[in-house]
Amino acid sequence: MAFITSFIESVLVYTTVYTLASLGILISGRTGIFNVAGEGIMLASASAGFLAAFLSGSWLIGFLAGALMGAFFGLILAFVHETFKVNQFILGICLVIFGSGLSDLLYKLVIGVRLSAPIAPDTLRITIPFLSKVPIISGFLNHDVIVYFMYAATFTAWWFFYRTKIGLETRAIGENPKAADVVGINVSRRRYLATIIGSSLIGIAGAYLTIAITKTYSPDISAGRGFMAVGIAIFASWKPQRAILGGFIFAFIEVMSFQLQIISDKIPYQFFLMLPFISILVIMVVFKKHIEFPASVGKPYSRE
Amino acid sequence: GETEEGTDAWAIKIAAVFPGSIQDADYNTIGYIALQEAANAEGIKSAYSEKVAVPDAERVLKEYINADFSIIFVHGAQFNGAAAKVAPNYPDVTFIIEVDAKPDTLSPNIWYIERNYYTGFYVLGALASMKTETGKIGFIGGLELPFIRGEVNAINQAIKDQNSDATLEYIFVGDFNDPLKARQAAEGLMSQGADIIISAVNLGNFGLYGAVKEANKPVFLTTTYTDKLTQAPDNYLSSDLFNFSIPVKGIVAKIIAGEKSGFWSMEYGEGKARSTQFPISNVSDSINAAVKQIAEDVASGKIVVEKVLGEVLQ
Amino acid sequence: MAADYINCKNISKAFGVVKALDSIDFVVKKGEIHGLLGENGAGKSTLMNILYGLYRPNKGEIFLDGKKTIIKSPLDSIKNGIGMVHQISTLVPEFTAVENIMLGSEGEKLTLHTAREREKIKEISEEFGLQFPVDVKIKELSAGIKQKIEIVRALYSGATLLILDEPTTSLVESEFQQLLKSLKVFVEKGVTVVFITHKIKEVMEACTAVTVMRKGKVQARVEKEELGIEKLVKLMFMEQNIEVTESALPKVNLPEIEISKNPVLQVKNISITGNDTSPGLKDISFDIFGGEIFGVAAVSGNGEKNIAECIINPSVLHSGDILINGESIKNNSPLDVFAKGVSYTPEDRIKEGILNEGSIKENVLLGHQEEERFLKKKLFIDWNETALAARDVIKEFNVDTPDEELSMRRLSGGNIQKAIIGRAFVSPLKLLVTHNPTSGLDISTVEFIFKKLVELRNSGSSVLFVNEDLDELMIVSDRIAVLHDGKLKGIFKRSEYDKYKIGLMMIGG
Amino acid sequence: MTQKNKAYSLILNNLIIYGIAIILALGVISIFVAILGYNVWDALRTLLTTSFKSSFGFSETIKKAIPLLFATYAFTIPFMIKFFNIGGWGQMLFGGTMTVVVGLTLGPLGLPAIIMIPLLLLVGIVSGGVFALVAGFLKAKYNINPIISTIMLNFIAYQFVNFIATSDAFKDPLEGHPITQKLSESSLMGFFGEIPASIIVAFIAIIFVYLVMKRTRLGFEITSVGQNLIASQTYGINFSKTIMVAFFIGGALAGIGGSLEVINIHGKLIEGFAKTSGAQFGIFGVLTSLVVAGNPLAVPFAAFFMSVLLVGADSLQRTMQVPVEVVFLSQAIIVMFVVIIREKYGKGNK
Ligand SMILES: Nc1ncnc2c1ncn2[C@@H]1O[C@H](COP(=O)(O)OP(=O)(O)OP(=O)(O)O)[C@@H](O)[C@H]1O
Ligand SMILES: Nc1ncnc2c1ncn2[C@@H]1O[C@H](COP(=O)(O)OP(=O)(O)OP(=O)(O)O)[C@@H](O)[C@H]1O
Ligand SMILES: [Mg+2]
Ligand SMILES: [Mg+2]
Repeated sequence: MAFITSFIESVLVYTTVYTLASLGILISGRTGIFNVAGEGIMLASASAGFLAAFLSGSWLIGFLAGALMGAFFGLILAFVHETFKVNQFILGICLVIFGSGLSDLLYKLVIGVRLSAPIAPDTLRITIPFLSKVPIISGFLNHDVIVYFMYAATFTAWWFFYRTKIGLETRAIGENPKAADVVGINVSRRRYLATIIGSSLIGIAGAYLTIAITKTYSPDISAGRGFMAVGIAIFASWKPQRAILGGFIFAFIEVMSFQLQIISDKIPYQFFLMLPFISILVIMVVFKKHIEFPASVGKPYSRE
Repeated sequence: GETEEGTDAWAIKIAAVFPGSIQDADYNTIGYIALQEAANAEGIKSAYSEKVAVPDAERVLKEYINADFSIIFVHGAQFNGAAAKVAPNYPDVTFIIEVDAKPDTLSPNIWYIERNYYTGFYVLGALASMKTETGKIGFIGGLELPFIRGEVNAINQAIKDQNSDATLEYIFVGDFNDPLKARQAAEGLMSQGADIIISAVNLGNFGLYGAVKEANKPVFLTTTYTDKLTQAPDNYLSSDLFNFSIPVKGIVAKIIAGEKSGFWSMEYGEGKARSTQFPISNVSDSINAAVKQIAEDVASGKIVVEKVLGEVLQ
Repeated sequence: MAADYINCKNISKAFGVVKALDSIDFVVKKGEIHGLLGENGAGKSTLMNILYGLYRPNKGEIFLDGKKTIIKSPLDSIKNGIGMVHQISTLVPEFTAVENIMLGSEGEKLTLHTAREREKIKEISEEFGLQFPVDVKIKELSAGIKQKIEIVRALYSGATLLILDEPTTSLVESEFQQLLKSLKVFVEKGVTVVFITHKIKEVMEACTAVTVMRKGKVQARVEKEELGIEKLVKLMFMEQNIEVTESALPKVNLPEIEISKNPVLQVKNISITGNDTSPGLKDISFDIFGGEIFGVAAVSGNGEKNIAECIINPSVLHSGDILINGESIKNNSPLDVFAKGVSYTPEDRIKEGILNEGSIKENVLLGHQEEERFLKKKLFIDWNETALAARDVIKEFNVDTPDEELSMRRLSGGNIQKAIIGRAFVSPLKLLVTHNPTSGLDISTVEFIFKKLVELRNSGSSVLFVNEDLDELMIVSDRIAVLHDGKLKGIFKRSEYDKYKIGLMMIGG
Repeated sequence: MTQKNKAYSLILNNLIIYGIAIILALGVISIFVAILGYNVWDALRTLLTTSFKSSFGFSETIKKAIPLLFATYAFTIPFMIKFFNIGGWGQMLFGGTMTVVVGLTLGPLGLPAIIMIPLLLLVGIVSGGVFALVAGFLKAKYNINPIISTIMLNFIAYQFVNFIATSDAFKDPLEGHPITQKLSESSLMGFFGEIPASIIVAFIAIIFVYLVMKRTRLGFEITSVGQNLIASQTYGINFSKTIMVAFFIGGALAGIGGSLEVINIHGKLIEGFAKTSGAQFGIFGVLTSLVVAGNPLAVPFAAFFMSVLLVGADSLQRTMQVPVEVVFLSQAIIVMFVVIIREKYGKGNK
């Protein structure tokens, strides 16, 4: 029991990273903006968030800085796309490269070369009376505040998209921007908002890497997880409730593959490291009927 | 600028090539410090390239050669192929490279630094077998490379020499620099009962601190290259320290004196190029003293640590 | 006389070098059902889109109810009581009718009162006589129903001026009659209507005033009492001489010719499984002979699409057999079928017919890519030969383009259709399968297409002419088969044509 | 206007567009470099002229341009059917790795170069192609978006490289990095002076891609499916076949790229071999392809230009000790300006 509880506890940490990042991607995707810059945003925010937290001594300021950095990237993406109708994909890849450069440069300018890494302040931990003691359940409820933020963000996104009119309208943009436009919805403004809000969630995921998980910055810390998040958003059919599921499944398999590596002696360890990626493909094959794309994702919209 | 450098072509200049970021507070940082110290000691000009990809190494080396750098410190064994390929064509340039075993023949313009990872890990292995309460020691490596195998074998030898019942579980995360994967691996080891983690990853270490701190029972860890006490003061034991300044400074002096080739084995012992960090944190005085004794015995040759790089012995 | 409700003054609009509107003055009076006529590309949609705020004019002013009004976006026009049903559906296919209609209106945004809205929508649709299923996803509904939903959406947001841009393109006669009734209700309830169509007959029946546009200019405004078919056609196509029938369609001469003894196409007891949008086909048999145009009449969504498609792609057959010149094509791929002298022009010319970004040349090759004539050493395409074929098509079919390198999307709808039909004639043709080839085209283009079909028939080949418009079918078909709910209800010879009887059969009567 | 005139005006238009974009981008980079306190003039000169100042700089540019060309094609060809192959990197890794596996396995047979080299290239083609085919197949059969499948396949390929490079059968036992033993002499391609012989293969590939995409029925079918899937199917083009072939060709080209890196540049498998300037060739390939809007004819030029930038940017770091990160920022900025200006003022090709 204790083993399962601590296993879940560990899985939830990575779930948080994947879920927040893929939520960020799917929120803008719901308005038709395919944000593939996740990797770059996570890196830049990991750096900016850490630096802010370290310099201010406040985890909260750190996460805010991460979110702001994300918002900045979202703003660039939305602005260049909406103004010049430049292909979203190419912008995303540019921003990946931009972010990976910016992250190290910021750190280099602020911290420089040191023999021991600076450390971020501790993040607020929240335990819930009683529930955080119950085996298994406590694996979900014995975490830092960002894990709870991730629950809240997922729920809010679901509520927003499926229980509010503005959410319905936002989904309409993703399916058919013209349909939204002709009923008087400001497509461009919604796309800006969604991209900026989404990107700041990705930014928080990036800051989570440094402020909460490693407590310090190291180059290339996201190591491709921003691209994984794109995969999870697709896997989730761009639905918040499935993004958290996808994040959890992927983190689960990732954590489990290390357990399996310890247990097994015969199989080369590289195959355990491949396991999460193979599993996602297999899961997608099995559930192929349930994978959908908002029709306008990736496409520019202009009236004339 | 590049062109201005043509005017002082006779001055000796040293360049270094680093695989990662010099701010990693780890392997690349100590390489960078070695470069600076060597250049300062001899009063020569220095330059470096960081984050050099393997396919770019040959080009970077040649560019430094074309810019009249006469000493090139190649920090990272992945570049040795490039250095070996370039070296014969530029007999006037001397290369400093890092290896884990002495090659059969020495190239006339290459200095070889032998890194000897295994000796230090013997001491860490002894420390771990004294400190563990669960009898389970975890080892986290990036990839299964010869020097990593040497480390695992040395730890196992130390456990045996201590007549300990402890067992060593080792795990590879596929990447020396991915903190999240290292953390997941540590969590895996801890859930199997490990209470000591011997880390042989680089940036991956940053994932370990959180893992041990958040463990629900006390877990301790050791690291490599630099002192990392501040990262996890309550869980940190010691580190297998490297001081590349000693060999690089020494070799650069010899090169300037005209010795263009040679083999430099990084010696183990207090104040030497390779050493164990003392005092060990979070252990009793008796363990501290016992481990210190072992370290001295290794340094003096009283304890012979076997160097087995080819495979992990069972 | 009623006051000017809309008054557009001196409106101009250019898209790049294309001058779509050139100093337009356009007036609609309160309570009118105002027809807007004009050939393809005359600028009708552009003008309406400006009124609706989707496009910004380069020049000109708009007065609503006598007040100068600036309309920057659809939001402005909706606020001013303008509603528009667009030429191309603007519903979200993944949403239900209720969800689509709810979108956009003012007020609370952080709640979703689906149940409340549903009731309101039902009320409005009853009031105006426009019923439809409210909780089915749009993508599962037919074009006619989507139309109704779009109209109700406009009314729901309080439109007092309703612009309908070619609403009848995919409606059959009976549906048009229904729409006509609704239009009358609208006017009674104080809604003014602008009605765009290519069918002059509909204008004659429905409209109380008509504006004719031509090449970006207003040709004339014609009041109800002066309306006449010949007059309208004349206004639309000044220098052309188009003869029209009393149902306001182009006149065609169908000479008596001898039809072949052996059937070109034999359809034997075929069945196709249905789906959301189609009932499929149930045990259908008929023969078509050389020298005849065989019409298929059906209300959209009764299996007519399957009839056209299964000949090109027989792999969809569930049972039965299809023979071309006596040979079974049951296991053939589309290219095999084409190789037997069959050609096809699909229902939706943009979605199914063309490579939008491709040149005319590339589009002409499509479907012929396996023919020896266009290949060198089986592997390479002979682009010179393709260019020759494309130039032939451009010449023969009057495609309005500088050359064959122009990309297809630059052509107007009518010219795209001409190119598609031209492509079907590139290689010797025994059977042309064509589905709604005239949809949305102006009379002059329709006349042209009819002539081509008749030429083909007169040369001894056959045409399978699947069409929604019964009037058109009756003009050019030698026989008409009626399809309802996937079943063949009857086949009429020319001498037996009876519009009422066939129409009734089409709706299952 | 005649055809020829049209072509000229198009080229002129493109030259002006790319010219303006690059000048603007250099302006932004200058501001950046100046803020960081470096000499702007030196930096710009280094960035743009390193490739042309010495035969060494030029050959290094070619050495980068070749793998980049193949990585770019790997993206470009599936992109013609409007699918994103993010897996160029993985396909390169897989192609290169399989080349080494076969090369080392057959090494002891002592086959002559005339057999070995074509054989190893074939291995690269087939293995890269098959690896990409997985994504094409998953799309055709299970409708799995290639973006997600190729991302996953990249991670898988990366582990596969490590597996081979550290496996007992192939590893170099003395290396402190995942590196295999050397391939036999007869498996290696030579150099013309400093220019790698793989340039011949690159030229063949350029001609091959041109012929296939512009002259063959297959190319026509691939473009058609990209322009309108439904119309293509209506007129007899088989979607499943086309997408699988397109992915296979893309992957095969990436595979050759990987193969050439191994048999012409490194002579063995080295972990990290398909990277440059800190990023994978795959990412740069995507970027390069999108810069020319997926036009296969423009790819060689774009790949060359990108390599000039990469080489120049690398030497910025070396000669002026400008942080390497500035290089990334510069690349992103240049590309962004190019696409913005092109989108705004480009004529398109028809
Ligand atoms: N139009 C709607 N109005 C109100 N609630 C809705 C509506 N559509 C969906 N929901 C609710 O929103 C949530 C998401 O619904 P949806 O069907 O899109 O996702 P899902 O159930 O995860 O997908 P799947 O059924 O394919 O697994 C569900 O709780 C559903 O009940
Ligand atoms: N978005 C656009 N971009 C460029 N040109 C356009 C655009 N919309 C319309 N045009 C051009 O403007 C002219 C008028 O087009 P419009 O759609 O208004 O004609 P229409 O009278 O509605 O024709 P139809 O009867 O075929 O619907 C045509 O030449 C058309 O090609
Ligand atoms: Mg559902
Ligand atoms: Mg129109």
